[in-house]
Amino acid sequence: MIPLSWYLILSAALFAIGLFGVLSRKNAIAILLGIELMLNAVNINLVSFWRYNDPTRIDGQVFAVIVFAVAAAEVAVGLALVISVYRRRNTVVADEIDLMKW
Amino acid sequence: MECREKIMTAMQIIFGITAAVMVGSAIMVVTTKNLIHAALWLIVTLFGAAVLFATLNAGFIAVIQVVVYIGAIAILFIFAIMLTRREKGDTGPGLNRGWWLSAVIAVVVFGGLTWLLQGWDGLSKAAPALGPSFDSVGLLAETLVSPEAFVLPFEVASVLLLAALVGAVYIAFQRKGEE
Amino acid sequence: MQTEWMYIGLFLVVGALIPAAAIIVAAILSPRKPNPIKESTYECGIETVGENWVQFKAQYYIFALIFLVFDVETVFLFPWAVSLNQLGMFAVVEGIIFIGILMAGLVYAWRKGMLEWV
Amino acid sequence: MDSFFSNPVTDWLSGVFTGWGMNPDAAHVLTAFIAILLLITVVMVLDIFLVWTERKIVARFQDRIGPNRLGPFGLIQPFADIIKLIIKENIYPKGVDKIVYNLAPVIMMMSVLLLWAVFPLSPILFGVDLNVGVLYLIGVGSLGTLSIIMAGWSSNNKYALLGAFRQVAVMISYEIPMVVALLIPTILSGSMGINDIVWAQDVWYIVLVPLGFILFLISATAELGRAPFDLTEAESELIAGHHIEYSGMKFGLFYASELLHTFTFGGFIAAFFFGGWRGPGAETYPILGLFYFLIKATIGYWLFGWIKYTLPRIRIDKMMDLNWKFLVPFSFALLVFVALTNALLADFVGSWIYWVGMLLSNLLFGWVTMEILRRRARGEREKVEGVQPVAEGGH
Repeated sequence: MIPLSWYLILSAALFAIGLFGVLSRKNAIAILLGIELMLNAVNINLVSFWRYNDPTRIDGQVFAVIVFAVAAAEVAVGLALVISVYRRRNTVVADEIDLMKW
Repeated sequence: MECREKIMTAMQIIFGITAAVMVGSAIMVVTTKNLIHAALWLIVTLFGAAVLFATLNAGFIAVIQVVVYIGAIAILFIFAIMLTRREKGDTGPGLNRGWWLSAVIAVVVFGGLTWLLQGWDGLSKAAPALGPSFDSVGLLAETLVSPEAFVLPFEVASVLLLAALVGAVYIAFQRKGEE
Repeated sequence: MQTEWMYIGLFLVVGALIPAAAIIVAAILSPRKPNPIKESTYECGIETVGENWVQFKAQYYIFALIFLVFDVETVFLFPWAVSLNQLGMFAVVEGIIFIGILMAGLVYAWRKGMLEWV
Repeated sequence: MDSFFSNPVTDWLSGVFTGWGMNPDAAHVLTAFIAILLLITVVMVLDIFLVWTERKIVARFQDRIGPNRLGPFGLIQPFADIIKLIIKENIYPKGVDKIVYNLAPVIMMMSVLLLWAVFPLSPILFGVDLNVGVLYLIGVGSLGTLSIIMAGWSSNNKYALLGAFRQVAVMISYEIPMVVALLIPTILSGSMGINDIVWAQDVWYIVLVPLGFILFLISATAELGRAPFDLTEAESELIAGHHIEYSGMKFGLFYASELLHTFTFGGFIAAFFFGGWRGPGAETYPILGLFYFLIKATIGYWLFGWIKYTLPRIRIDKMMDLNWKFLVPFSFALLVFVALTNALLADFVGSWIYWVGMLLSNLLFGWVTMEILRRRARGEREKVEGVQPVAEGGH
């Protein structure tokens, strides 16, 4: 059997890679790609905890389903914002979108 | 009994391959310059996650992963990339100046998480065996809809989706006379 | 359960290998004599003008977005449909509320004229 | 229940492999591998004959004879086509993204072949009895969508990209009514497994929910990208859509996968609405079930062909209007209605009252919808006619 730790370490690795993407990418859409990786790491954790604790209690899977809904909502709104900004300022580089900075 | 253990080894091999592919493609997602390629690598990672869900006996989640992430979210990403690009390929570096700092932070986070996990005694626990009649889909269905369990999150999810739909459509919609 | 998914995985591998083999066999057997005219992008016989990268309109994104929301909704509706027979009328009412809330989103988009393709 | 992967034959075969000193698990995997290879080979051969059938059908619809030179009734023609496709030059147009460009047709074909993993051929002959079979169908379909985007983007051609995007926009839009149409058999049978749905059909679902069948037929046609929804084949505007730059075997794969996809969907129509392999004596003699199923699947396939060669192509904005302003609201209303009637008639499940009640309520729903549409059409016609005298004055 695969030990629980394998799943957890893999998901930690995915989370870290996603975090790196969020912090270091210039393009706003690429940042959202990184966030997707992080959300997936969360889902892997949820489902593996469900499987390794008490499979008759399905809560872990329900949480994962809710995470799907949240991820979809996040992507929809996030990308809509990027497109809207692109239309007004003609850029998707996060550093240049500094209207709210001051 | 011996036969059972061999299946487990097969599972471990599958897990190993999937994990390697996932980590590799995830690194490609955050480093590739070409955004379409990044999105395609993300799809590979997401597919790997679907495989992992299948190894965890969560067939429903695995299929949903493909339907929602690959079938809808990835396509939305590709559409958005197409909408915000005027020439093929990215110009200039894809990473910002402080990328090495982000790399250090990511490594620290990964190290910290593994270090935390190491001290936890639930880690080596074996997964409980599932009976042949165990039906996680039916169980999930009943739990999600039944009045004693998750009926409120079920309805709240629809409100969340409604809010996302209205908000995103309002933001992205190009009103007449604009540009 | 796991063995079923293993079969699916095996199916996926074989199903990818056979078309790939077809392409590889064709690539080995076929001649290859490239020249610039042959390799130019096809555009009804005229020379390609401008970038190959065209700007798309936001309408594609709007439809993909509405699709995404409804696609996620199916995640919830399939368990609902499966458990409908056991839970009876309560679940039906629940589903009606769920679908009703989402239909409000569609009606909003419709009224705002966002469902027009042109 | 047996499946395609573990039945007496495969058990015997893996027994033979074990007898040769192979470890039992490896023998099992090898047997499954052989079974899959066999199934896919049969499917591919079927696909070759579908090319012939398609050409014959279109010829008959257009008052021609179709292939008739090579062999009896031109039956050898598709093999000649294959040889031609194999030895055609392997062209990479300028600026293509080679890996993605080659991967797209493979994923396309794979997405169609994967559907056969859950195909319920007969009571004892099916692929994997997944308990999420219906969702699996949708998930695999989304891989097809992905391959279209990949093909269009990697070709480095404006028209390919535009065609691919239009096609994808249409496919994802029509996926919603299709999903809802699939939810209806799920509600009636209480399961997402395709085999369970077939077993639950004591009365064919086309009798219980004819509107669901029509909904599935329309949305599946769009999902398959066939006329009247074959935007990408609008030669005058988009040339050939996502596969403009493809030639030789790669184009052949796109073409073959379209035909096979159509036949597969004919089979799923049979499984969801025509009772699958069910028929007199099918449960005792499974081979009879296979026979029934293939007949029903062929009828489904022919139905798609009939639609394709009869109706003219619809413009994309009309298509989007049809989907978002009619099919989506209609499908959700139908879903709610079916769920409601099903719950109201729950006490009579299995008796004729349930069947007649479902059928009558469905017909009532269809009638009300038609009436609303007729009223609206009449209103719009009056609006147009009110303006007409001005136009006529010009003559």
